Amino acid sequence: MMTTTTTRVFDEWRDKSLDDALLECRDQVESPDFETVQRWRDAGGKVAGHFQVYFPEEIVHAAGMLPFKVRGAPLEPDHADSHFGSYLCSIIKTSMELALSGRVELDMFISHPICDAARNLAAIWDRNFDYPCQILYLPQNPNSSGSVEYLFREYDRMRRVTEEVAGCEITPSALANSIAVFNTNRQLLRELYEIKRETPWLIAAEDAYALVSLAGMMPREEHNELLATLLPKIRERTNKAEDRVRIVFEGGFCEQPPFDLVRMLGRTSYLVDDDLQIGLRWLTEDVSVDGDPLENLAEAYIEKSSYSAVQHDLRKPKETMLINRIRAARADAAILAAAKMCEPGLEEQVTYTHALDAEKIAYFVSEFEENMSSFDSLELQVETFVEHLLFA
Amino acid sequence: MSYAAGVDVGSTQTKAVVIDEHRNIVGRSLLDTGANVVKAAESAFVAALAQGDIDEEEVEYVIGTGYGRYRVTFGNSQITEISCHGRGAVHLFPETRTVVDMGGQDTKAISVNADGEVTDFCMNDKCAAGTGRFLGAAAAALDIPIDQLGPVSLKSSKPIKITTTCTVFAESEVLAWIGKGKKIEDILWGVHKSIASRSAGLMRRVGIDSEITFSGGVSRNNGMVKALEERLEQPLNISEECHYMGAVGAALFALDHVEAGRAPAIKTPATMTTEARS
Amino acid sequence: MTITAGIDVGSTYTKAVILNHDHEILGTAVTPTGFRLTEVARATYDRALDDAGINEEDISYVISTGAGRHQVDFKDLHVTDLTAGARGANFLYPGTRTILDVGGQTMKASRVDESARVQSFRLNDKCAAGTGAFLEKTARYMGYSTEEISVLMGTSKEPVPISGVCAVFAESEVINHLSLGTAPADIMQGAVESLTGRSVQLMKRVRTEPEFTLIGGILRFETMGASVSKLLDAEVNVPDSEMVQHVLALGCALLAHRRLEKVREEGRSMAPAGTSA
Amino acid sequence: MKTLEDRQELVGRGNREGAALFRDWFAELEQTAQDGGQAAYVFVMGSTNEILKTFDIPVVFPEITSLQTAVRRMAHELLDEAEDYGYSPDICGYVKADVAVQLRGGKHPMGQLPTPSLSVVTNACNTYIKWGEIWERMYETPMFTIDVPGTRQAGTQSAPGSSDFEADRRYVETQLGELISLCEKITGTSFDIDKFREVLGHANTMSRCWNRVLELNAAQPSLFNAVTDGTIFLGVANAFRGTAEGARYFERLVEELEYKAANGIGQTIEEKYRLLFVGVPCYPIFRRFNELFSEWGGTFVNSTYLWFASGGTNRGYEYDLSDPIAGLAEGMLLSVRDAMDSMFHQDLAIADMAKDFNVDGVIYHPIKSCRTVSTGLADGRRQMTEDLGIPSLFIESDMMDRRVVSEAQMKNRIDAFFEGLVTRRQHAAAATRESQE
Repeated sequence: MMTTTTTRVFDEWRDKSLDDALLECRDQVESPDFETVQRWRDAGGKVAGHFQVYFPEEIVHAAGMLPFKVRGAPLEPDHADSHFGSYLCSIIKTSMELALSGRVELDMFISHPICDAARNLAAIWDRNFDYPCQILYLPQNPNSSGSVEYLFREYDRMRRVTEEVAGCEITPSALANSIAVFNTNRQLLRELYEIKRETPWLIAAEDAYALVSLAGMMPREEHNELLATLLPKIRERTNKAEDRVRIVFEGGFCEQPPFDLVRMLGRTSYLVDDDLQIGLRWLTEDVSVDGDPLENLAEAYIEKSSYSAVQHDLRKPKETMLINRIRAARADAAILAAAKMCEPGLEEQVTYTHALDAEKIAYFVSEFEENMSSFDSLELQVETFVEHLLFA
Repeated sequence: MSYAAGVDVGSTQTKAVVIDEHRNIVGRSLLDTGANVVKAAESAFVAALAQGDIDEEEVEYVIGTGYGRYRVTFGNSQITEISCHGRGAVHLFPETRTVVDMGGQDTKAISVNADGEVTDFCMNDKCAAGTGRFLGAAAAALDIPIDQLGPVSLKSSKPIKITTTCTVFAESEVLAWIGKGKKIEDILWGVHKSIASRSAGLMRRVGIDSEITFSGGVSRNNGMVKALEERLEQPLNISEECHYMGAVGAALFALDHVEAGRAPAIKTPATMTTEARS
Repeated sequence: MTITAGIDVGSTYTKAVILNHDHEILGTAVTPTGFRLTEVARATYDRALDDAGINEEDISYVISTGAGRHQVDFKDLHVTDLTAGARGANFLYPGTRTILDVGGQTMKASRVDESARVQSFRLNDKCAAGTGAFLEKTARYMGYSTEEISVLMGTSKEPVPISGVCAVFAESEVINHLSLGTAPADIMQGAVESLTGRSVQLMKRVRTEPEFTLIGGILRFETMGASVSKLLDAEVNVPDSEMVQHVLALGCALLAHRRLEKVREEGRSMAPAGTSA
Repeated sequence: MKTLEDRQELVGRGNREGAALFRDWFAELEQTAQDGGQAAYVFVMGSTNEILKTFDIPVVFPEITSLQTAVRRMAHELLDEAEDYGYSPDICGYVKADVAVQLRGGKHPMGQLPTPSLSVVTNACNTYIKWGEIWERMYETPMFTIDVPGTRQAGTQSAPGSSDFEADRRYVETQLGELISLCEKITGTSFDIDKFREVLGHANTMSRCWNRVLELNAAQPSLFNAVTDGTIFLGVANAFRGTAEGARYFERLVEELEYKAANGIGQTIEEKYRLLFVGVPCYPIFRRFNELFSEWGGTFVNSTYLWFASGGTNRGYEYDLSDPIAGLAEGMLLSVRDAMDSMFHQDLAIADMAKDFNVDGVIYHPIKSCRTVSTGLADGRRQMTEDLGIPSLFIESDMMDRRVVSEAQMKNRIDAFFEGLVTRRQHAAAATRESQE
């Protein structure tokens, strides 16, 4: 049976005080069991897992499927370990672990060649599961005059694959409707980040992170409702501003830092902007609902999108984009983090440090792993930062 | 009566085993390898002979194994410990199809057939994190004797999740948890679980099929046995000989030569290795 | 007459320094850390007070540092090794711009400005043979105490390369060399030089400037300073063996005075949330 | 009927001439550097040498110049310098060696390298893109990324003519057009379509011969070592693609190998075990690595490296010269896609090789430096074992970084692997004897 968009998978936050509602949100995001996805399946819904960073979720949403952002989990890859070698980032293994251990069941899996490890993932997944495991070749040459037309064709191909899995046709009106739903979501997420930038004392770093992450594991209509209800309550808070260092966290575009790490950062500083789960916030403006929806999505990807270490665009030099992000957030300093073994992330750090040195912006460089258990060295570095100001 | 012997020179301990024509273990010994590898091999061999009250002349063939196998100067040939552990395990437990050996600096997962021939194997490549060595370091940090590691860890009620298993950092990792007020048994059990899960990963790589035999010194640690059994959801073959497994296998290979009375079954190119980077 | 105290709860030893406002050291104490951090901090503090011949009431401000800094229950403030080390090194060598701190478990390089504020810093990643622990292990493996080995190392003719990334694998390199009859002194010096290589690389990553100051437990290996200086091709400040272990505690005591002045100026505590106990 | 002289002249000629061409190539680069001439930095998967040669732009293959520093045993110095500059020990050693060479002003053990006037990268390896960004920042070098969409899912490769394929082909063709205009702008010369056709002709000869060279090695005993000799052939296949010298070299190589096959002249050692190599060679101990196998009578008869590191040109695709740009677009799409498949679906590539090469063992060599090649190997090996049941060995090290190459550790594993092969072959032999008795 087909689920309707009225299927609800996350009610725990409803009719609760803001603090309790946020607690429920954190619990959902922290749990490696992804209950919301399980509930969607129990209601008879189908799930399309899409690996980091960006995926045009509107396409599978329009087919009545749940787009699920595969972003690893803080767990030991007991089953997946034997499918991989050393010298690999954790998210590759734990994402596979979610499927091999049966924590999440998918009806299709899509990855995009964001890096050399991830581009292998679809093939590995395909050898271990019998549902469609596809690579979506998003343009790495967005500067070519042919890129929008090509991407449109690629999205259209993805539409056909999705229709087969969903067992229904994806009509232009359904697509237009999905785009509208996601436009609302993009708007609400932009508001959330405005709160982080302008009044960081109103929301804890880990709460903001949880609210964003939920977008990747529940129907967007429901997520819109969640944000529309909680954001005003957050704005109404009366917490007083503290004398803290304002920090931008860069390096969360793919593997996610552990929840406790974000919490630790939030305890000692204000995390005024970041690239955590940037894929869920990739399109920076509303997508037009007039004309061909797939063309609009393709055009938005090329023309109205954020940046990350894994896309090269002559119009978006990454160091310039980062400095803009820091300035826009009026941050005192930046944390240039990278997941262990993350080739693009680690390579980008070098450019970032050189650029920030030139701009005289304070920063420190660090590596993390999604299931790391001790943050002593990271805490040590953040504290040193704070003391830098403290003893000025 | 004629005998065959195997000498396993490991990174931390050296073991020697002498067997008779009926494959009975008649003499064995174990000592720390120490700095003088050649001497360690000799002493172990002599000690094993003494224990079985056997003259060196009666031993017709000796095979050296372990990382120091080329330093068993009195040996007739060498075979890697991987082949020896497989052979030994199937001799002691005929239904063994998977062997896990936790050594000083590496953990090996070996799959074997009914004849004790190695069909596949995997070892940790990148570093020694999660090997038995970590336990030693943890024991040192907590100042408890190695043989108490298992018993203490089994007292744990709520284990801690430990992800850093780099031996070098074992001390600071463990002390950090102590600092956070955690109980020693919970920390140790966390350590055992973490090592078990890494080992299980290696074993799944070669495939787990029928019985599993746990060889090497760590097999005497009942905490590690329990941790592995929980992780693998099946019992492990363990015996008192497991600690000597490499030497036992080497002795069995040696006996093949005695019986065949011909050239070694496996002729190893006797090129000494020197580290690539030196 | 204001007096402050600095407590450094390191992974191996806990140190305390009592300092008056003329920056004269009134008393010190050192205790092996063990794993009862709160207790050892208190015990060391008391012994330092005895050494100075004063009472706890005479102390106006206490700052703690080191791995166990959070466990010190009588501190007014805790700071990191980097902040404390910068201040301590700057006091001993005012020209210090780059500090290398190699301890048993960690290696830290930092670049500081003329007022001893940390500009940029780098820590060794969680996997590297580049820690003092590796030297200790190697020495112990060859059956020498740290003291004996440092004397011995002076006699090294041609150090052998020890290049393994993993300390445990590197250990088997050591065993390999030993059995090939290499002199322990040469192996040990080889290990020191491999560690030096890693340290200097870490320093380069913070874009070093002279003067260089070397601190940390590693200095128990006396050839370390010379070896770093050789590789950097520059002079390296090395505190004398009496002072070296107290650099961080001293830094804390100095910061405590600085902090008191500020608090008095401002007439309020402005410890940012999360930094004070 | 060949005489002994012919034999001496023929056997080993490919290696001799290959080495000579290699020296010529570096001499050309050094000359270019001295004259301050223009040069393009390109990569082995989708080098677009066909276009650059048409513009007479000398090409630098940083992958090749980097690996040479490892073979010449000085890579570790360069890795240190690049890591001092800020690059992590965990990233590609090729990139770091090149960064250090650039920081040294292009000084390379084989000669002075010209600075890049242009870099052309494809999406076949994401690190190509990160690499191009480095020169972009160092020298403001124009960087052109060519998207070559690969296989979306194993077994679903679109065929020329199908609308999906044509959509991809049009995209590649558009980009090639844009690359050509960029080259015209940089060199100030206009594109010569006839010369281009000529270059494609040479490239076609090379692809045809390269494909033949590899299939000839199915002979028993095998004719050349796929890891050591193969790397020499590979160098010419890349650096001289689309040139008359390159075409002549490969025609003569085919002649040599056909002669060896006809006369049963195998490799220098007696072939006891025929092995497949999967991954990237261990350049820091290049010769020694091979010895560890040859000591046991193991010879490498084929390798996925020769497949992807020649950009898939081993499949022998020949461009349609009537519509050259469209032809190049189609050829590039197919070849680079094949190259990617030989990595991401390496289990299928291996099945393909095992079929014709009568293989006794498969050696997997995943490396720290290259996740493109290495990420799927453990899982691919599981699949291969299940499908083909060929004994295999899995050893991890690196192609550049000697710090993670432990020869003692490798030898231990390799010995154990052969001990298994030997005993099982003996038991099999014994079993057949018994059954005959």
